[in-house]
Amino acid sequence: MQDGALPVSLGSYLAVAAVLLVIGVFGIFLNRKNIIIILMSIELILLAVNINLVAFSAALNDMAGQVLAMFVLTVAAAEAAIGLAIVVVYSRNRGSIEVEDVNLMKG
Amino acid sequence: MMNWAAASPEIFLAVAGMAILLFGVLLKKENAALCTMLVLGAFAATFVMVMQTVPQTAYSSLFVTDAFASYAKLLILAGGALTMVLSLDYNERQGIGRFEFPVLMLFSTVGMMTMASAANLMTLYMGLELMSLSIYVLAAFAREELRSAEAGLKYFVLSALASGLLLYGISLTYGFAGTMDFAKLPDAVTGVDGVSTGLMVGIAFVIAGLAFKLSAVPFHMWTPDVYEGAPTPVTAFMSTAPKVAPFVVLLRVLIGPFGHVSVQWQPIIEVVSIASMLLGSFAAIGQTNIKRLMAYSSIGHMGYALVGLAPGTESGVRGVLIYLLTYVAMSAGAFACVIAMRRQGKSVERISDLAGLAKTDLPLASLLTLFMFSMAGVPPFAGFFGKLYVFLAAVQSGLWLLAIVGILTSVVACYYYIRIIKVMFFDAPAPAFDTRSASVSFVAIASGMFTLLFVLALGPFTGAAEAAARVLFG
Amino acid sequence: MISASAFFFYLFSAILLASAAAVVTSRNPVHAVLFLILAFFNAAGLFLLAGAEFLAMILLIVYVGAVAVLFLFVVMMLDVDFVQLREGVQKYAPVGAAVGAVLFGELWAVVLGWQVSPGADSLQGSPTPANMDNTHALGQVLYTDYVYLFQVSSLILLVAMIGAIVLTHRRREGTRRQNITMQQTRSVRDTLETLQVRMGAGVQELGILRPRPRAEPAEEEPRHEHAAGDH
Amino acid sequence: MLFATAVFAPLLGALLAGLPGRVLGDRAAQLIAICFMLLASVCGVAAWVQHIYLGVPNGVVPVADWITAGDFRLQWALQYDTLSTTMVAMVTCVATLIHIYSVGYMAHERFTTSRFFGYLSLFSFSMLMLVTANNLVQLFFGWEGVGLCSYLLIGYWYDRPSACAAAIKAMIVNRVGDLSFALGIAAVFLRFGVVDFSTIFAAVPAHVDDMYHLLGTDFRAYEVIGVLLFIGAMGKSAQIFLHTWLPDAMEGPTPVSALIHAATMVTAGVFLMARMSPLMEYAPGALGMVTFIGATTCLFAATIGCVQNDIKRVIAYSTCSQLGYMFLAAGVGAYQASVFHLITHAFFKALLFLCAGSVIHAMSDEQDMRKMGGIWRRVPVTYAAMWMGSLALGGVFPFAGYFSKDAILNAAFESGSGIGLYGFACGSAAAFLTAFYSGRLLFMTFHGAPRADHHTMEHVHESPLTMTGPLMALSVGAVLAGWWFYPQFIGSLQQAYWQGALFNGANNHVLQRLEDVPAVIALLPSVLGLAGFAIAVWFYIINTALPVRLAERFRPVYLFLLNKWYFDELYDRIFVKPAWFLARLLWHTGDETLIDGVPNGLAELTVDGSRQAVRIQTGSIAIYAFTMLIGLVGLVSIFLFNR
Amino acid sequence: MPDINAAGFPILSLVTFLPLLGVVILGLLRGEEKDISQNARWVALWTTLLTFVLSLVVWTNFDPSVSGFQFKESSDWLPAYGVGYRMGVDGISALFVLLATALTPLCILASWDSIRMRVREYMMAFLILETMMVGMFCATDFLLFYMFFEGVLIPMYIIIGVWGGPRRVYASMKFFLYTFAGSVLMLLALLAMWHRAGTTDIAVLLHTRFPPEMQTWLFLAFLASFAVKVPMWPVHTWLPDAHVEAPTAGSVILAGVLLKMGAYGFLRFSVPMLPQAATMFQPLMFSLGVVAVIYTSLVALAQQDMKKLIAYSSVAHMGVVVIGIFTFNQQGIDGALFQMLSHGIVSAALFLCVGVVYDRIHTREIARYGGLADRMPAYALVFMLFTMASIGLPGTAGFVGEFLVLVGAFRVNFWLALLGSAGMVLGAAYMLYLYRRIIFGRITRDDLKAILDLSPREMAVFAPLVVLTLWMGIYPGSFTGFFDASTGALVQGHEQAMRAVQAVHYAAVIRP
Repeated sequence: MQDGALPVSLGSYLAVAAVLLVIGVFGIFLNRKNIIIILMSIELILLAVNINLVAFSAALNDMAGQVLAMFVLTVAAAEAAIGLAIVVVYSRNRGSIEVEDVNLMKG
Repeated sequence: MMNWAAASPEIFLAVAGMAILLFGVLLKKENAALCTMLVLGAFAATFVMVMQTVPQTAYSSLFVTDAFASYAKLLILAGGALTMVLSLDYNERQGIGRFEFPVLMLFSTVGMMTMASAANLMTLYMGLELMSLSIYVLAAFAREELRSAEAGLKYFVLSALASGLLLYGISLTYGFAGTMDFAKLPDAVTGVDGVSTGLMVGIAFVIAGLAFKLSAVPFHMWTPDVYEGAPTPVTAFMSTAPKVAPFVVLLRVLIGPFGHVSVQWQPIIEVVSIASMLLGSFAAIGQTNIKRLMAYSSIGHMGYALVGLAPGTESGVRGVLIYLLTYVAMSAGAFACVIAMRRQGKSVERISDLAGLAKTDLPLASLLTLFMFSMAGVPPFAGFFGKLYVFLAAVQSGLWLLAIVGILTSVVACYYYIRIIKVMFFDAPAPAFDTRSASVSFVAIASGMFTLLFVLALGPFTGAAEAAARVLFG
Repeated sequence: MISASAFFFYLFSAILLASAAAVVTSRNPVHAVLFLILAFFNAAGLFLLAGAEFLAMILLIVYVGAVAVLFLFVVMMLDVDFVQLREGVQKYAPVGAAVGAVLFGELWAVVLGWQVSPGADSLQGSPTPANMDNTHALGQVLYTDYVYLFQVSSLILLVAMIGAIVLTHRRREGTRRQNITMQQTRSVRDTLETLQVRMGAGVQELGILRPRPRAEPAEEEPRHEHAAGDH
Repeated sequence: MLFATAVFAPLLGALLAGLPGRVLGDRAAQLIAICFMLLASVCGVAAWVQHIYLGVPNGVVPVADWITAGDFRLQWALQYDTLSTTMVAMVTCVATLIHIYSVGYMAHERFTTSRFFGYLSLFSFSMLMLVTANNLVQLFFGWEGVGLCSYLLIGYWYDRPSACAAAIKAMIVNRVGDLSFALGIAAVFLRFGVVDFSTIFAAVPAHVDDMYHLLGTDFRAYEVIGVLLFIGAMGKSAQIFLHTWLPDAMEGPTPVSALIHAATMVTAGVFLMARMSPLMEYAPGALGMVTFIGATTCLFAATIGCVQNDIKRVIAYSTCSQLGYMFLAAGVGAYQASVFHLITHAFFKALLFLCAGSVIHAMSDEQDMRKMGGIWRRVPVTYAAMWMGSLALGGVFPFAGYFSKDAILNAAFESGSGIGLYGFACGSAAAFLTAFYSGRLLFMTFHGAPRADHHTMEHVHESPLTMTGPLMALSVGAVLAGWWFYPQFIGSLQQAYWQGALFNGANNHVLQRLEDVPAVIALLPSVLGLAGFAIAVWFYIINTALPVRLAERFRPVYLFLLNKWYFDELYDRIFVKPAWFLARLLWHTGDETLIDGVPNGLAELTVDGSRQAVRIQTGSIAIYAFTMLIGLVGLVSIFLFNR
Repeated sequence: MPDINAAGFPILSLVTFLPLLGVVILGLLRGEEKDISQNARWVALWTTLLTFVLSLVVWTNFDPSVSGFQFKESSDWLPAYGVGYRMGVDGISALFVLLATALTPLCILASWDSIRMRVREYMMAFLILETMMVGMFCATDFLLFYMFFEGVLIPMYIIIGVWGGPRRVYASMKFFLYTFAGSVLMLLALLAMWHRAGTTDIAVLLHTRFPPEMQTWLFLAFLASFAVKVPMWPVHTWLPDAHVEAPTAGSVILAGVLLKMGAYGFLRFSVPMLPQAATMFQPLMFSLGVVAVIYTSLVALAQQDMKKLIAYSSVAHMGVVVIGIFTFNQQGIDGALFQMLSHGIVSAALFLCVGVVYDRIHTREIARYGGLADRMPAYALVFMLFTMASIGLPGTAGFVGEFLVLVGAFRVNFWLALLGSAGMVLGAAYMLYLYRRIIFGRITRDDLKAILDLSPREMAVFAPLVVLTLWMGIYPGSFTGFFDASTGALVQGHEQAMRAVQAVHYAAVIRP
């Protein structure tokens, strides 16, 4: 199997993406500071996906991956916008965006 | 030549949505109710259009309209419409009556319909995102309220994580198969000896992403908090159509492209299903907030519906489709009753607020009783038949464990359902609720009639579900 | 000896991962945003290496230009007090690390043993056209085969727009605005009151100086009740 | 027709007198009941005469279908043969007399007596159904019917706790026997497939060697059936072990005692043995048991009778004892003698009870003999009647009891078996004791110095004619019945008389040998009777201090007898108390704690589980995300392991 | 195509659903609260009476010589799945239909004055209950049966919970959850049988042979459901609680009809459809039956509450029924059926008797009563009759069933018969003790001294029960004849099945 236009093996790309994904995931649940960092972690996850998609697209000689990556970018932007809007609303109400404070409802 | 006609209901709905948005913006006055009515009209028109669609594949096989998709879309539209009606009065009284609300619901519905018609993982993803993004906003719609904002935040963060996981799964699948087209995936899947690890992990991630939307255990954690915090019509909305769409997509994906590896994913579905049934029945018992209770209840219901998916048989899919149908009706009705819980201008949502409702408002109490019995699976109400069909499918495939756990948990769940009935009928009355509006009554009664009389129309509905299910099995 | 492109791959990757790690660990959110931007740049580099020029550019323009800046805006706007850091909740960290390690291990196994379905070559939906640059090729499928999804993505952006406005847009209290309709429909009766004044009576006894009941000003937005729930 | 009228007239009387009694009033109800009883007795006697003297043959009077269940079919039908007609005639006559007597006896009641007369008539009807049944189940119907009526009549004075207790005791002890009886019927059905007498009896010889497996051994089926039926009979006829209800039953009004203990209910067991004689004849083991129990009861009850102080209890124990004689006779195969004694006993025992009632009536409802005495002049008719009854009971020639008791003792002697001789010994001893306590009763009641208080003594008077009339009528029976019926029942005419209604096995020649007994044996009852009377005279007329001294000298024996061999206490210990203990234990520990504990505990467990289930729902986004991640890892792991 | 039945019209559906019409009418009532209540009573009474009269058509047109289902109706429901709306009665079920329709008007009458609160809803609940009960006995489709079987819970739950006594909440929850838990397992059995046979038509299922291991499981599932309903020891404790807390009429229906559903289920499903398993579990069923008889009789003896006592006696009587059913011979089964019918009448009447005094004094504590015979002779008489019927006095309804069961049991085993009939003695003990404490004795309390005897309305309630009790005791042929053919067929079918099994077994033994 050929790795298309990739400069290194497909596996390397995937490995980078996997590490990035794990970092992003860690960022979400180990973060105790503020919510915006969590939003950034989500961006990292989506970036990992995009790296995957681009790598596969190149490896498979198929445009679909890149198309999807583009849509993902679009969606990520939209998500960031809405996410930040929600954070703003929340901070207006709560006066804080600390992660540990987001626990009004439980049980 | 591009075949636009295939997506005409979606296109129509989206265009209508934008038109209504424009209308709302330009018309300066308080016009939420008017916009809502317009959106409902658009739904009705779309409903008719969906009924008239012919089975076809369009947009370079990204999009398919078949009986399965139509069934799901009709259900989605119905669920969306019912909850939309619920928002009419509630938003007004709660001071969040803004025209963006119905429009967002509309776009969310477009997303769901897209999911229902997805013939490609990309379509699935885009539909899912359109649906979710609208719901994030809706959940935080009562922006002055901390709980609503918190609900929006939680839902957003976790949902975004789930989308990320789903997307990662899609990318792995794509990387393995070279395609995201449902029609072509089976060729890739069957082409290898054994099953590729990458594909397996991909499927697992996809299932996880969709299970989040279904609020199936262990991806359910957001559900109670978000259900509680979001404005009640949004909660109602979340518990109806946005459960249907991911579910039908899950059915389509697992039965269609990954039908050949059903042996692989079956244990996952079983585990998720059992865990959901257990949690849904046990966790709800200690709840005091009715919206939280409904959240756990819907977790449990998704568990039951998954029982029908586990066997991966036509009979199972039919069962799921019927289950979803009855679930939407019961859920909409139950939330209509919750919305009617309003005392001295304030919305109340503790179970104890229902005390003695049978004395102060017998019709409402009767309707809620009906929904509770139905959810508990007591015949002859609609909920019973949903369970009947999925358990039948499980039994037919010899999945006794699922059937037994399902049966036993439904007894446990029954406890908290009839506890609500007990509160309404046997306890000393609390002060009466405010007069409820006609719209809420309408939804409650319509759902009630459906739940009550479903038994009479069992044949036609089963037929429709069967026709829809048959599509997936070619 | 590795090729230049491979060298850049490793370089970009290393910086990418390092800055990603910095994003999630930095105490100062502003730093985090800046690290995020760095990560995006390097990811764009990786895209370039893989031949996805258009995506790389988009990533820079959209992400760095818009999204990251948006983050920065919000961080600044909310004026987060970032010094304070609560401890004590890190008890989940070991478990988290363990679970993360398992996940990572699994992914690693997948990645290392990666295989592509033998039929994958024949299954491509839109094979990369030869002799065509990346942007061109992307455009060619994006507006034909994927037009439906393209439209859906536009809807997504629309929703994001509506959402952001709905959630954050608010009219400031205390700012007065002209309401022309109100001014024009205002009638004499709303403003003037004619009274029969008894001879010799003081204004106080007549009660003329009582404060006038103010007509509800129409321009005022109806107050929202904080009503939901019982908390 | 006559026969059916005789049976059903009392039912009609019961319904008409009992149900609308309050509306009708006392007199009317009494009149109705008595009229119907008279009608019944006339018809009953007429039917008997028809059968015996006019030669109307045996037959069955069908009434209606009853139960059908698969091959189990039976009818309401009346058996028309010597045994049933004799019994009907006796029952109707005695019952009529008691009805009449009751008018006087119950004259001073607090309530209307319509209820009482309704019960009496209903009782008569039940007894008639019992004796005329043509199948075992119908017999059981009558059997239970008399049980019910005895319950109602014993508890007639329902505001007395002792009466209520006695009524319940009677019913329950009887039920123990009934249970066995019902099992016996089931066993009969299992063996023969039918329960009506004629078919059973026809089929008896065919199944002689059938076995029934029980308790790990094979028994002959007839023995099992016989024993089961006999246990039923024991209950109804108050034989030892199931006799405890009888003395307590004296709580009822005296006419009731007469009806229950004399003529009817208690003899049902004897009747059952006689009725089943064709089957019993093939169950020698069961017959041995009958003999043994009968003989034992006979002596046992007599010993107790000697020391009791309540006038009615003395008579009650004597009844017990006399029933023992009857079973003794049945046990040795002399069914005819058994029935003969049944009939004579009916007359003299009814007489004795009615006399006792008359005395009680005279003594202002005093029943303790120690508070009587010296009244014989004031109540001459009663006194005379009591003498006749006592002599008959004591078996003194030529009173009725002599003939029948003599026959029984002879039969026991002649049976030739060891158990028969045991019976003879017990019977002889009992005959002596019988005479003794009869005399004791007479002398304590009527003779000596008055021991009642002045006030009571002033009111002592002879009873009205409605009471003394029946006394006189019964006296005639007590004197003449034995002499009159002797030839027909057991003497030379017996085969012509019974016309096959009673069955003696091919080897059973007991009746033929009755005349062959040595003269010593034949005279024994009279001798013993006279001796008993003599000692009674000595104890209670001549040397009245002697009994007291004896009682003190042999105090344990005296107490043992006075306390009725401690049967009540024993049963209380081994049945009643444990049952109550068990009842409470099962209720509180069994039901409330253990059985209810499981669902309640499960409910608690569920609620606990619920609390545990939501503990992870802390509201923290991090935890939620973490859970999702664990879930994801789990799913992936499942996939990988499942591959 | 709908079958033409003997009545010429769909009589069973009519009888089943006529009460629902009454519910609709009740729902339409308008006016003052007081008028609504009064009208509701009359509407309910007339509806139930009409239903009863209609059900008499079933009685008169029934052909007792035929063993199969009669008055069959069927129409498509889910034709592709072998599920249909199928109604029909045979000898086993026909009388229960009548029992249900006969008891309901009596319940309405019995609640005439005692229910003052929310009369309309009460009547609605009762009418719905009637539909469910009748439907359950008429259904010849398993799914339909199950729906009615479960549906009964709903109105009963409400009746106990709303109009019940002080501990009504506990009792109603216990009632619901206990029975629901039992019956969902039957749902599993239903699914399994449906899957196996491809239909839920009971007539077909009756002739479907299920493999032995499957039978075992199915039997256990059925047992879980029916044992709770019967109720059998040790799952009986919901019954005393439910009875004590339920309003009088609720207890009447509970004892009169609901308890029969479990035993009916045994007769309809467990025995004929699962002959091998039924035979295998015979000893277990006997043991439980015997334990029920002795255990609950003893417990009844110690009760301080009238209704609880009678409730426990019901458990004991139903123990006899279970023994009878599992004797697999015609006497036993006929006896069980008869016992069910008679218990339906007698225990219903006993609960009504309790209701009479409860309405007057408002307590069920036995110790509060005594000496009622003085003031209430008619009541005492009626109570006596039913007491005697309850302890199985010949000539009353109670005897025939108990005796036939005894005969049937004796054919199986001596000890079974002996222990199973221990109720004859123990039953007499607790019932007479109860009677003594309530009716006999001296009146001491002032409120009792002023107590009134039966009113004409109460007489009207009791009269039919008295007549039935005596009728069933004196001329039981008119009832046994009704179901004799059906039980005969049932027994024969069972014997054939067991013979076939044995033949196979012997063949298997001989071959190697």
